[in-house]
Amino acid sequence: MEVGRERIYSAAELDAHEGALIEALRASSQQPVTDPDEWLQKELQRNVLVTSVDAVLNWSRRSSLWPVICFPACCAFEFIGASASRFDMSRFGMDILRGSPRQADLLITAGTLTWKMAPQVRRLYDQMAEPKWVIAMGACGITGGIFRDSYSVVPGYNRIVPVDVYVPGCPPRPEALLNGIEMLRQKINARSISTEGE
Amino acid sequence: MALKTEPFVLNIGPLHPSTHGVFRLLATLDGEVVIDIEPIIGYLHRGIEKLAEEREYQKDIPLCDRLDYVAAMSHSMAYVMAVEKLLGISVPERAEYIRVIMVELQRIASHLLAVGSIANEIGTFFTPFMYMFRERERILDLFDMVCGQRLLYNYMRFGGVSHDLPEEFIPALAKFINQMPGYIDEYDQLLAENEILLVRTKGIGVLPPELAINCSVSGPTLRASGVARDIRRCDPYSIYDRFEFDIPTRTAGDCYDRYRQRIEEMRQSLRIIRQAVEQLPQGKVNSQVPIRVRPPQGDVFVHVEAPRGELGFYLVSDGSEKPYRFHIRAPSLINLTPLREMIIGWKLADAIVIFGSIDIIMGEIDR
Amino acid sequence: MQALSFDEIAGLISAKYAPEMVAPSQGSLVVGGEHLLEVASYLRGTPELDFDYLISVTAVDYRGHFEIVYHLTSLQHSHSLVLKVRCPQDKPVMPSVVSLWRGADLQEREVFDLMGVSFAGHPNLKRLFLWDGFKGYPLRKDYSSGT
Amino acid sequence: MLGFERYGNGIARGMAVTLRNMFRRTITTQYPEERLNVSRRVRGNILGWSSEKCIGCYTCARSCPHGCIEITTSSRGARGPVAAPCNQACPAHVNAARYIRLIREGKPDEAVAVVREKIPFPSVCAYICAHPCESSCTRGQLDEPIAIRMLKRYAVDNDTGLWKQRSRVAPPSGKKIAIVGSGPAGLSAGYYLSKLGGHSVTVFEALPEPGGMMLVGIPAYRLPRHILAADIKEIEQAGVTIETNVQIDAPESLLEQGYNAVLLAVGAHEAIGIGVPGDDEPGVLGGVDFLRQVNLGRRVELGNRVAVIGGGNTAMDSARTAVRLGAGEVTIVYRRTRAEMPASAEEIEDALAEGIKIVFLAAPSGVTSKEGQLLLECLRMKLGPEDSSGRRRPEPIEGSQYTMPLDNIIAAISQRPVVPASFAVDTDKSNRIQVEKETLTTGKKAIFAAGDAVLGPATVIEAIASGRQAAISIDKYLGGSGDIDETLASAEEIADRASGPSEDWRPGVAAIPLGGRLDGFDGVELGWSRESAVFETERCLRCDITYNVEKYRLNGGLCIYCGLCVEYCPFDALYMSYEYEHGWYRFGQRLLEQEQLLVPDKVKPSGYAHPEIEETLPQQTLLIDRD
Amino acid sequence: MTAAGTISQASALASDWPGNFWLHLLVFALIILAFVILTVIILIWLERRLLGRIQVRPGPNRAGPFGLLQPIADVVKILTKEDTVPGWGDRLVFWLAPLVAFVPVLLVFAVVPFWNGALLADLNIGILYVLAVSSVASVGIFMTGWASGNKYSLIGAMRDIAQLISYEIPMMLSLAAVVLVAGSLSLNEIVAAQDVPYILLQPMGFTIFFIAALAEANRTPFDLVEADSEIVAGFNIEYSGMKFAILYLMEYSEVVFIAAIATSLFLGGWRGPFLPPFLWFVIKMFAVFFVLIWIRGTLPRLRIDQVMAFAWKFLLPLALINLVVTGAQVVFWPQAPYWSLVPINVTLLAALLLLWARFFRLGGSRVGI
Repeated sequence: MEVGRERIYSAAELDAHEGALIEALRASSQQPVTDPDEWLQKELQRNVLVTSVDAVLNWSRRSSLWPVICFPACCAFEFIGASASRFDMSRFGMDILRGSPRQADLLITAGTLTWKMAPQVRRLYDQMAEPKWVIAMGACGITGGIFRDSYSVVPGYNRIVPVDVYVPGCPPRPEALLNGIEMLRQKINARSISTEGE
Repeated sequence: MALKTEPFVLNIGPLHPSTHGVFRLLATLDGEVVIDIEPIIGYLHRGIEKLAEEREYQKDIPLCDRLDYVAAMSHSMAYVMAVEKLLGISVPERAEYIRVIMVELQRIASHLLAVGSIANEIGTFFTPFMYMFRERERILDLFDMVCGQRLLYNYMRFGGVSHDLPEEFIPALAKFINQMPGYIDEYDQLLAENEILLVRTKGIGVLPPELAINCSVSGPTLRASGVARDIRRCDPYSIYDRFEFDIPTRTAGDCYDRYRQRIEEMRQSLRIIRQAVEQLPQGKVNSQVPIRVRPPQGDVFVHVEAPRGELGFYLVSDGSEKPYRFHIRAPSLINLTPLREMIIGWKLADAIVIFGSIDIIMGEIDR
Repeated sequence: MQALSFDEIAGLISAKYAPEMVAPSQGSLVVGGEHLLEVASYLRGTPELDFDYLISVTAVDYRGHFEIVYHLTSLQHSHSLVLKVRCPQDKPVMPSVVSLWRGADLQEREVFDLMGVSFAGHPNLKRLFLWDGFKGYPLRKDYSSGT
Repeated sequence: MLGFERYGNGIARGMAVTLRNMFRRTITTQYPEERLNVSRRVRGNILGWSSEKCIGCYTCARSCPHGCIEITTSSRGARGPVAAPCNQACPAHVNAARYIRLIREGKPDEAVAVVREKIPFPSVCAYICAHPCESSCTRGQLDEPIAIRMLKRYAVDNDTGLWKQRSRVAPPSGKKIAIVGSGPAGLSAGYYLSKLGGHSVTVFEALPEPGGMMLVGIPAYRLPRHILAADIKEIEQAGVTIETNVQIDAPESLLEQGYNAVLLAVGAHEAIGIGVPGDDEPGVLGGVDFLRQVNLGRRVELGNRVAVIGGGNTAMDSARTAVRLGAGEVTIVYRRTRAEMPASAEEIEDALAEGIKIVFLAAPSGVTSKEGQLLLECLRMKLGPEDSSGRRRPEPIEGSQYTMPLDNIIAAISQRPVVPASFAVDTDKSNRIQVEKETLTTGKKAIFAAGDAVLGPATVIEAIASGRQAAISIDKYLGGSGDIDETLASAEEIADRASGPSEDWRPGVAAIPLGGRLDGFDGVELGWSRESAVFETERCLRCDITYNVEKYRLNGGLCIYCGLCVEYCPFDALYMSYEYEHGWYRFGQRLLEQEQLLVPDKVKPSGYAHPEIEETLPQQTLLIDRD
Repeated sequence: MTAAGTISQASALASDWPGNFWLHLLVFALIILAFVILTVIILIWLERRLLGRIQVRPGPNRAGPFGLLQPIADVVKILTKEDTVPGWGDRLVFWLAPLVAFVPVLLVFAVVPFWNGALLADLNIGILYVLAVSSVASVGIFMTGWASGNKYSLIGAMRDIAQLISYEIPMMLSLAAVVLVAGSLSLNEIVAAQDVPYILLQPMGFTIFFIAALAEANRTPFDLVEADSEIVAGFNIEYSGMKFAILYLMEYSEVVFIAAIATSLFLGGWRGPFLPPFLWFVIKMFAVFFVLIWIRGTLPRLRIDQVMAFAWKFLLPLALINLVVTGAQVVFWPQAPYWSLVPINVTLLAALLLLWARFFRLGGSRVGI
C-alpha cells in the first residue's frame, strides 16, 4: 500500500499557509484586547436587582465551568495539579476537561503563548460557544513573563483573546488558580442576561 | 479482494489532550492505520537560547528551570555544573549530596508523570494518573519545603545550592522513601499485568537498539531497547560514583518496556536517595560565589542523565558576564527522531501510546 | 575494547589525514568543511574508534564564521570526541551527516532554523521551530528582535 | 499477539486496587476553606519591601532576570552616613565609603585627608594593604568588590597635601616616650603620640633603616622604597625621632634613661621551619629571613630550582623574589587548594603570570640532601571535612609520596616574634607578648607592646590599628585625653544618584610588562588614571547612605517569583510572603507602587532567604503527614 | 415454570393501570421521561463522586448538598449555551442527529417493567423491540459524526457503527438464551419467571451480555467512540448547547438502559423481598451502575481492532455455545432443579472462559507500509 503523502497535501504549501496566518495575526495584535469587564463596574454601581432567572443561570454557569484543554507549557502542570486529588478542582464542578472547545466554558491559558501558537489559540477561543471566559494563568499568560523579550513570544494572552481574570505566579500555585476561579465565579455571579451581549 | 481505500490526513494537535503540550502530528491515515506522520514542532519555541545569551549567567537559572518544567532540578543542575566547570570552582560536599537527592527526587516525580500519562493515553480515566500525582505532590511538598516553589525551583546556584535543607526535611524525606516502594507496588498491581494494558503496549512501537543508537536516542527510551547507556554510570558526574545502583535495561524496546523501565528507574532512584541521606555530611551548602560571574574564555560541554535522557549544555564563554553561546542538547527533541519508524503501520490509538511512551516535554523540545 | 584518550585519537587521525584536513586543537578536532563526511565516516567506521553515537550537533556564530560542533561518543569504547568545523558566514553550507548518524536529523534542522546554516544532503531541511516567513536567524549574533 | 493467558487476573487485581482506594481517606485540601501551612520558605505572591532597610542600591532591580522592578532614588531626605561594611572591616576604621565618593567628585586630596584621619601610612596602605575592606565589600557579594586599595592609590598618587590645612598639632606635654621598632605599629603610635599627644617620641630601630616589616618583609616591586620613605618622612616631620642601628635589650633601661613610657613593637621576624625531618639542611631558608636579606640589599645565592612551602603572602613574595633573583624554576607547594589559599588573589595571579608553578594538595614530609642537591619528599593530600576555620582540612593520602629534586627550599609557612629574654615580658607559646587586650599594657609598669609582637604575623593595617590603640593607651597613661582623632576632610553633602551604581566590572590594573618585570625590583603595579578611578567609584553601592527611594514599583504581572531579588538584597529589605488571593480583573492592575508593597508589620514574611524568621513560622503541613 | 407465571398474575398491575389507555400512556410517558432524566442526573452525580472516591478525592461537592445539584447546574448551563453549527457541516443532519440518537434510547424504556406490570407497553416481543430500537441510536451517532464535518467525529462515528454491529450479535445471542429459559419475549414475563435471578442460571449469558452492553453503551474499556486521548471528544466534538445536552443525555440514558435491561433480564428485575418492587428495581440498577463506574475508574481502553476481535472471536463463539447448551438444557432437562443447574452452568462458564482465554489472541500486528 504505497501512498505518498504528496498526493494528499503539499508540505510546502501547508507551511506557507501557516506562516502567512501567523504573520497576519502578529501584525494585527500589536495592542492588547480590552478587558471585557467594563460592565462589572457599572453593574455594581447600578446595583440592579439580580432576577431569579439570573440567579439560576449564574449559579449554574459558575457551578459548572468546564475548562477546555489548552496546555502549552509549565502552568499546565499546576493546572493538572489543581485538578488532581490534592486540590481537586472537580469540587467546583470542573472535573470535566473538554477536549472540544465547543462544549467548554473556560479557557485557562496554562503556559507561554508563542506567535506560532497564537492562531490556534485564537481559533480555539473562537470555537468556544458563548458564554465563555478566559483566565490568564501565570506571568507568561499575563505579560509574557520571563520570555517577554523573546522574538517568538506573545506578550500576554490578551493580545489575542479578551481575558477575564489574571492569576499571577510562575506558575501560580493551585491555590492561586483556585482563587482565580473563585474570582471568576464572583464575576459570573454579577452578570445579568439583560446586559448580556453588550 | 482488497477494498479500494483512500487515505486522509488527520491533524493531531497542537492542542490535543495527548500531545503533552503543543505538539502537532500530521498523520496520514488509511482508515485507522497510520501510514505516514510528520511531526511539526515549534509551538512553544520561546527562544530560550537567545534569551540566555542576552542575560547574565545567574539569570539563566530560572530559564533553565523552564526548559523541562517537569524536571526543573535536573536542568538547572546541568546548567550550573556547566558554569562551574567554566569557572573552575568546586562544590561543597553537602551541596553535592543535596543536589543528588533533589535530582533523584525529581527523576521520580518526572517518571511518575510519564507513567501516569502513558496510562492516560491508553485510556484509563485518570485513575493511575491521579495516584501518581498523589505521590508526585509529596515530592513537590519536599521541594516546596526546601525552596518555596512547587514546580520551578530556582534552587541550584553556582558553587552549591541556594539554601540548606530545613530541619523538617530529612524526617519527611525518610518517611517518603519508606512509603514510596509500597506505592510503586500498588501501581504495578493496578497496571503491570492488566491484560488490556498488555495488549495495548506489548510489542507495540518497537524501537530496535541499532536504530535507537543511530538516532541518538537516550534515557529510559534507549535503555528500554537494551542499551545500557546512563551518563551517571558511563561518565559519572557529581558524586554518582559513590552510590550503589543498577542501570536497569529491558530488551524488547516496546511501549510496555518503556513503561516498565521507568518504574524500575524509580526504584533505583529511591535506592540512591536512601544512600545519599545516610551519607549526607554536615557543612556549607554553597561556596560563596559572587552573584555575577565572568567565566574565562572557552567552551564546555556538560551532560547529565536527566529523567528524559542525556541532557547536555554546551556553553561558550567570551569572558563576559553573559554566555556567548548557550546550547541545550535536549533529550526529548532527539528522542523524536525515530518517531516515524516507530509509529508507521500502527493504528491511530497506538500512535498516541507510542508517542506518549517516549515521554517528551515540549518546553525542552522547542526551547 | 580500550577507551582511547584524545591524544591517541588525534594521533590516529593525523596519521591518516593531512593537517589541513584535520587538526587537533584544544581537546577537539578541527575539520575542514569539505572533508567532514570523509573524516566522519572514518571515525564511525573504524573498529578501534567506532564513534557510533552522535551526542549533539550545534553551531556557534563567531562573527565572521560559524563553527559547527559535533560531540561524538562510542558506546562500546566509551571514549568521546569533539569535532569542530568552520564555515564562512557568507557561504553557510555544510555537508549533512544524517547519512551517518540519523540523530543529526532534527539537530541539523534546528541549526538551519536558528542559525541559518544549511546542510547539503539533508533529507528534509526546513524550518523546525519557527514559521515560514520568519525573517532572520535568531541565534546569529547580528540578529535583533526589534520589530 | 497477546490475550488473556492469565484469565483476567491483572484486571481483577487492578479492580481490587481501585476498590481499596475508594475507601481511603481523601487527600484533598478543601481550599479555600482549609488552608495548609505551605512551605516556610514559600516564594509567595506578595513581595514585601521595607523602606526602613532599603538604601536604594538597585541590586534588586539588577538581579531581576527580566526587569520587573523599577526604582528611582534621590538624595532628598537621604539618611546617613552610617558605618559601611568596609569601614567596619578596616582594623583602623578608615572610612573607605566616604573617600570613594570624594574621588568620584574629583577630590583625591580630600580623599587622602579622609585616609589620614585614621592612618599615618596612606601611601604604604595604598600599595600593599591586605584590604580586609574589600573582602567585606557588599559589592563583592554581587560581582567584584570595589577596588578600594587601588582607589586609595589613585588618591595618594594625586595628593596635593590638602590635609595639612586642617591638621592639628597638640602643645608639647613634656613627656618622653621610647618606641622599640620602627615598623608600622611603632611609627603609627609614635606619630599620634607626637602630633596629637604632644609627647616627645624616639623610635629605636635595630636595622640600618626604618620601616620594619614594610621594609624588610615586602619586596620593593610591591612597595617602592621612595613611597615608604615619603610616609616615614611625614612622620618624622610630625616630631618623631628615629634612631637606627640601635639594639634595645631591656626596656627597663630606657625607663631609667628618663623615658616615661616604652612601647615594644618589635614585629615578627623569625621564620617557622617546615617541621619535617631535614628542615635544617643547608639550602633550606626561612621565608622572612630570605626576604630580609634581599631587601637589605645583601646577596643571596639561589640555585635554579626553588620550592616555596606555604600559601600565604610571604610565600608569594618569596617566590616572586626568587624569580627576580634568577631562579629558573620556582614552585609553590601548598597543602590545600587554591580556594583555601590565604594569599590575596592578585598576588596569586601575578605569581602565576610570572611563571611560578603552584602544586596544590601536597605537603612536605621530609628533606634529604644528596650531593649538594635537596630532595623534597611530598605527600599528596585530599580535602577532608571542614575545620573550625571553615576551611577544609587536608588529609594525607597514604602511600602517595613523591620527591622533587631542588636547589633551595624556602619555608614560608609562618613567622613569629623574636622577643629577647632580656625584655622579661610574658610571652605565649608562639612567642607573642602577652598584653591586656584593651590597653596593650604588659605586666610591667609603663611598658606597652603593639604590632606583630602582640598579634603574631599580621598585616600592615592591623599593625597600624594596634599602634593607634597603643597611642591612645599610652597617652591616657601619661595623663592625656587619649583623643587621637582629627578631622582633616571637609563636611560632606550627599550627591544625588538617580540610576544606581554602574553595572560594570573593575577596570583592569595596568602593570609593567612581564618582560621587564623579572629583571629588577621596580614597582609592578601602575596606578589608575582619573577615568579608571571615577569609573570604579561609580560601582560603589554606598552602603552607608540610605537614599530616599522615590519610586519603587513592581510589575506583578511580569514577576515570576524566582526570589532572586530577595536573595540578593544585601540589606534584607525585601521579603516574600504567602497568600494566594492575588488574582485581578484588569490588565495592568498590578503595577505595585511603593505603598502597595506592603509594610512589614502587616504581613507574615516567609523564610525565603530569611532564615532568621524561619524558626518563628508554623511548621509545614505535609501531605505525608496527612495519611 | 408455571410457578413464575402465577406470581406474575397475582401481583401484576392491570395492563391499563391507572385508568384507560390514554391516561396509561400519558402517565407512563411521564414516568419514563422523569425516571430516565432523574436517573441520568443521579448517575452523573454518582459517577463523578465515585470516580472521585476511586481517585482519593471527594468529587463535586459545592453545588448543593454533597454536590447533588451539580448535574442540574451542568444541564442548565449547557442548555443556555450558544448553539453552534459548523459552517462546513451538513446542517439538517446536524440538527436531526441528536434526536435520532436520543429518542430510541428513550423508547426502549417503554417495555422495561418498573413493577410487576408497570410498564408502558407489555409487548410480547419485548426483547426484539429493545434490540431493534436501541440499534437506531447508532444511526443517530453516525449522523452526528457525518454532519459535523470533522475528521475526529467521523472516526468516532465509524468506530461506533463497527462496534455496534459487532456486539449486537453476541448480545442478541445471549438474550436469546434468556428467552429460551424464560420462555417469553416479554420483559415483564421474563422478570416474573426469575425465581432465581438469571445471572445464576445464565452466568455465561450475563457475562456476554454485560460485556456487549458495555460496548453498546460505549463505556470503558470500549469507549472508543469518544476516546479522549485519541480522537478528543469523538462524535460529539462539534456539538454545543442544547444539542450537546441531548447527546450527553443520550450517552447516559444508554447506560441507564443497559442497567435496566440487565436488571430485568438477569438480576430479577423488580423482584425481591421486603422492599417494594420499584425500589428493588432501582437498587439493582444502581448496583449495575456501581460496577460500570468501577470499571471506568480502573480499566484502560482497547484498540478498535481488538474490540472487533474480542466480539467476533471471543464473545460470538461463547454466545453460540451458551445458546446451544441452554437450548439443550431447556429441551432435554426442562424440569431441572435450580440447585443443580446453577453449579453446572457456573462450572461451564468457568471452563469455557478458561478454555477460550487459553487460545484466544487479541491484538493485531503492525501493518506493513
